[in-house]
Amino acid sequence: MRNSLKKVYLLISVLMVVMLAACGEDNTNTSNASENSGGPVSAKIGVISYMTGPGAAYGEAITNGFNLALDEINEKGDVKIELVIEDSAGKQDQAMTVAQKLMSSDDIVALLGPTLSTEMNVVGPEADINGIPIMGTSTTAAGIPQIGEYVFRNSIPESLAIPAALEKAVNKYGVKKVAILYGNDDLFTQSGFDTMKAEAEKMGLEIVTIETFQKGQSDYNAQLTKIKDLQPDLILASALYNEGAVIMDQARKMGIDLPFVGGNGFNSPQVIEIAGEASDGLIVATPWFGEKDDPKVQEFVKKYESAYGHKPDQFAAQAYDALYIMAEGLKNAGEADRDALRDALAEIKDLDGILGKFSFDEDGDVIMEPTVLIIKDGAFQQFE
Amino acid sequence: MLLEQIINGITLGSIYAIVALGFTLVFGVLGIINMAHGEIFMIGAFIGVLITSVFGLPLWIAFLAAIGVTAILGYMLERIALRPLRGKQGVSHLAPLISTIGVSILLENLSHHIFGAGNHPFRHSFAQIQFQVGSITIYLVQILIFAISITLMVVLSYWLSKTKAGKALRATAENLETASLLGVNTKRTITTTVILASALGGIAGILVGMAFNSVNPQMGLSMGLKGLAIIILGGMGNVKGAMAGGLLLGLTETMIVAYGDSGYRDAIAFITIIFILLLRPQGIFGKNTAEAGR
Amino acid sequence: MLGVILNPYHLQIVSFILINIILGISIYITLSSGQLSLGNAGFMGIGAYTSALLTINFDLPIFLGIILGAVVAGVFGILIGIPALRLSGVYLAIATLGFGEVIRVIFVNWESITQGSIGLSGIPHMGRELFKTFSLTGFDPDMLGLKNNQFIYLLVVLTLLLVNILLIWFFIRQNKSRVGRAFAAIKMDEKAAESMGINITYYKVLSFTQGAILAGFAGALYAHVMAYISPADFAYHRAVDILIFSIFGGSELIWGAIFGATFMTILPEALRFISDYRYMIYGVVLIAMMAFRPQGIIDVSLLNWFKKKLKLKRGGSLGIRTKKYN
Amino acid sequence: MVLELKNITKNFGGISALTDVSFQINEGEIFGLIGPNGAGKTTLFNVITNMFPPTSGEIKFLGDKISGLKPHKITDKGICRTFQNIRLFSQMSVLENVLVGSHCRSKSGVINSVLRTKAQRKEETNSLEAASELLELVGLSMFQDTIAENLAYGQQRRLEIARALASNPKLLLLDEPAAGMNETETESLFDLIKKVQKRGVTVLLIEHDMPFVMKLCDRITVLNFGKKLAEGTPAEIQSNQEVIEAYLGAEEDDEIA
Repeated sequence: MRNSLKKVYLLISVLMVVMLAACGEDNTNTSNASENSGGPVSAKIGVISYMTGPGAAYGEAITNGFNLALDEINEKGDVKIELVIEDSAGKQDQAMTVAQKLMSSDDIVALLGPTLSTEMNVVGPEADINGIPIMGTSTTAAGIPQIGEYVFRNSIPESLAIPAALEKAVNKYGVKKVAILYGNDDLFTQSGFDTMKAEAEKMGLEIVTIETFQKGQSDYNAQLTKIKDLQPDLILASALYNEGAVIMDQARKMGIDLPFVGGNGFNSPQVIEIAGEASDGLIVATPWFGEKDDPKVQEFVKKYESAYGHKPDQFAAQAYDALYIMAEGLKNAGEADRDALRDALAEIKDLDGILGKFSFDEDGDVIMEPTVLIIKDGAFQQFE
Repeated sequence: MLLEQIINGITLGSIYAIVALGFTLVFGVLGIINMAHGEIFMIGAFIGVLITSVFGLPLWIAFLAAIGVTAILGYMLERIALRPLRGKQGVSHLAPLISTIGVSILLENLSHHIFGAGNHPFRHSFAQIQFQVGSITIYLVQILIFAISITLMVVLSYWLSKTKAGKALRATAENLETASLLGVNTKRTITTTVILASALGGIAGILVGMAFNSVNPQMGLSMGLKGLAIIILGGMGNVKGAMAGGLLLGLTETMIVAYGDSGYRDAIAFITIIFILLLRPQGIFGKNTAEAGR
Repeated sequence: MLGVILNPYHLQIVSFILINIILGISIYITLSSGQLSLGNAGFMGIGAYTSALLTINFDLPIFLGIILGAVVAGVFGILIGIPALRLSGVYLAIATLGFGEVIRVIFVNWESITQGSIGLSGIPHMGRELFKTFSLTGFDPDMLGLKNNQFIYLLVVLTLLLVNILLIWFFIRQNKSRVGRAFAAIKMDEKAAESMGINITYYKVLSFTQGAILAGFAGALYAHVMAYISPADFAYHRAVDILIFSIFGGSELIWGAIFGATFMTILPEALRFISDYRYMIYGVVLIAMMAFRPQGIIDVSLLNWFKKKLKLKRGGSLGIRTKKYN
Repeated sequence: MVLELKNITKNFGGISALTDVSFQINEGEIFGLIGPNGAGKTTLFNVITNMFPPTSGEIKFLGDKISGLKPHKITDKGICRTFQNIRLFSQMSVLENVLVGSHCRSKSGVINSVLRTKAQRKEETNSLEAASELLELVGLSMFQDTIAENLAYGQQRRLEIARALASNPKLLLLDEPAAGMNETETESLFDLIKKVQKRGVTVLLIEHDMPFVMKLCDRITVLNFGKKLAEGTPAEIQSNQEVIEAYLGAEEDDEIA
């Protein structure tokens, strides 16, 4: 019985070969060059990044961070890493396509990226089912590491950042009433909003109103007028910095001088660039603070600036740390094997990086204490 | 709050109206829906940013430059995307629609490349001038926007009905062949129309930049779709209808936010499109003709 | 050997091509009766969400979910198609564009059901489910020298290929029949068609609904291939993508839509280095096509030229009817 | 009696295109409708086929009231027309045009068409045979695969007649079938219409070519300014003083149009 079934499958397979011969092309490298015992572990890691299109700036910062870390790690020589970088253009289907391309290559032991949480939602389950560790360095939406046991991230989720910022702001200003404003047609801001709302409710704050806006909108006056009229003590804004900066500008023009608390997407030096003085009073929590009095951080900033001509942002810093985490995992695993690497990654505890001490929790999510910052006099400063 | 929201609504509505005037002009004369109008508007806004923020030149130069550049774009649009299709055998009436969609995609992505995806601030001291009336802050820009939109409407109506060029335009709108038989230079008239409409888009762009301090490549799409909704609301090719429709949509959107759910703000325009087209194809202000909507 | 040839990356692209072909046909079939619908992204979304929600919440088998997704999209097609009869040309295009956007806004705002812009994740994956079924029979892809993900994507591609062949067969036969002639007659001259006894109401709604069903069907397939959908997947840009398939490939013949979808899916992959300019190229393509070849790359005369060549090769014994030109 | 028009009036806005027009057409007749330009002849065709519903009045076809029926239903009942400014399906082949004409005489839908059921195949064969026969009749057999718009003008007019005949009408409406034809073409058209009459089809035609009309028609109605001016045999019409005046009067200001 079993035997005849096998014959049938064989027949089918031959038919398939004929049918699909046209679209097939050999680029899977089956030789296991990576497993040379003795010397340091050497491995290939695939990177999926958002490098063309409207969010290309994110992908650029991320790959810069990787490349900087790569040189240092290979110089140190504990492990040898090679990066294979692919562009996803910020689109789910393209992220999926390049993920397939990378995963089907046997000597790639792990994936870094993709950039957006929407992309991770598609790529994550696929990586998990194929048993290849994948680590997001910028995916902050809820539920990412819960996709599967092969899915990790080192970017701090909104569920860590927002409560930290909100708590400090509430304590400092004695906030009782808050208004929430968020972009409801974007995964990033929507997910930030969910955290904000839950957190505000948990802290017993009165939410006077919840307002939304959409991509491409330039007029926020209607929402802001409504908020102004309801007289909250604080505005929680889950917005990307592009829209967020404009919102702050229009709010200040209207005479709203309340502090704003934003999520990860709002946290960018660009806010100051776009909104100028109006950005004063924005409070965000971030794992990354470039002014930190830590030789490691300052060295990274200096190196990054000399290599790329501008200061690193959190995306570059997170990517930089992520590759170090991968290197540590590879070193501990002792071989370039996907399963061994996964197990080694899950074990990582208190690894020192430029973002601080780093550990994974049981889901593969990050455990870390973020720094809370406020914009004052046109610059980010530590918020006390 | 109501008063403040009404001011917000009128400001937004006035901008919508100017955008819609451009749409309605092209439709009225050519019977074409210019899907690229929103993007021409966006380019106008970027020119404003470039002149004032980057080069630090005065506002009136920005206005002139925006009008100039968008007018040139309008000319190119007519030459490249519209004229080749006119009078060609076997070209469906959908061709200009598709071709202008092409222009809109091209312009949006081109400005992505040139200016980047981010928001560009429109910083100008003129935008800061404000008056305090009781608890309400009114910006000079808001008054200016309203005044400009009304002026443009009046001037356009007058120009269309009283001047020779305007009459030529209307004759062309009635019937291309007859107009050219009667000695109207239809080619020139059509080009003038597209240029004029594009320049209107440029003016609207710079006003949005001033009023909302936000200019980005994506703004054209949403504004274009709104403009479309307005001319359908106000009756295709109807100048006063475009004005009224613009103000109506601006006020409705603001009121939806003020007293309803801001999540459905954008849907208003699209629901309007569907309902008006299905129930009253000639628009709320349009005349009832047998062929309306056909 | 099979394991070397079947690269999941290529299989993935092929499966996108196959889904896009269905989308291309969906706009072609509506156009074949002279109606331009820009709302097919909306119908696609309806199909995708219907099937995804049914399979997630009620554990419906995938194939049933996909069929119901297409059916629900079809019902919306009728609901929109009937009143839309009063509109023609650009008015119809705009109304359907508005419809697509309204659908998207509803997906964004109806959070209790659709999760808003967070999107629906954990949609059963067509390939993985099929794989499970195969595993039950005691089959191991290793027997063919395949890895699991290769086999999963192979199953997806084969399923989609089968579906595509069936659909193309269906519409080619329909086109060559009384129904197809009625569509074509309406497209060329609505008044004359009516005078020849064609019930234009019925046939216009029929072709509009067929387009909606196909778009919904493609959407449902998309949901089960990606295993994740969000409202942004069904926005204006998707509508433009679908339009390009048909306009570029050729809107007169079903082969045009098929060629357009295939070409326009492979192009950005083949030219990854210019993917930054992808949409700019799309824009230029639309303008240039309208100006120089409004009927698209593949048209009747090109097809006939091919057929003639083929006929010559085979000694002209095939009874293919060619159209003469005077 | 095939067609009966009772007090047909049609207003466009405030302008009256047809006022109180009544006449009857008997079975097997060739009935002419003449009148100066703008007299409302084509409007009357549009009213009969209900492209424009009449403002008032009643139309009976074979004793049944047909006003208010959709145009395609009227074709189904057995009235089919041609157009003054030829409206062929220009991108279709000649044969396909005639096949479209037989649409309402066949009924296979999507399912039957796709599955090519026995009934559908039989229907297709019948339609094809009928179409070939009609092309034979109008003399276009050798052009059956030609794209319609590539036909010569006179051929296009004849194709329109074949297309209309494919719907198996009892009443055929011809709108200026001889317009733009040369003498030989007009002659063969004359024979064609006579043949059509022999098939038992009643013909109502609009025509400006007076000798043609007078020779061909059994009876004639004259319209002027939307009103019926006269009715009778060709001989009666030719000697009718009112008709002569109307034509002479119209001739002058009609020159440009």
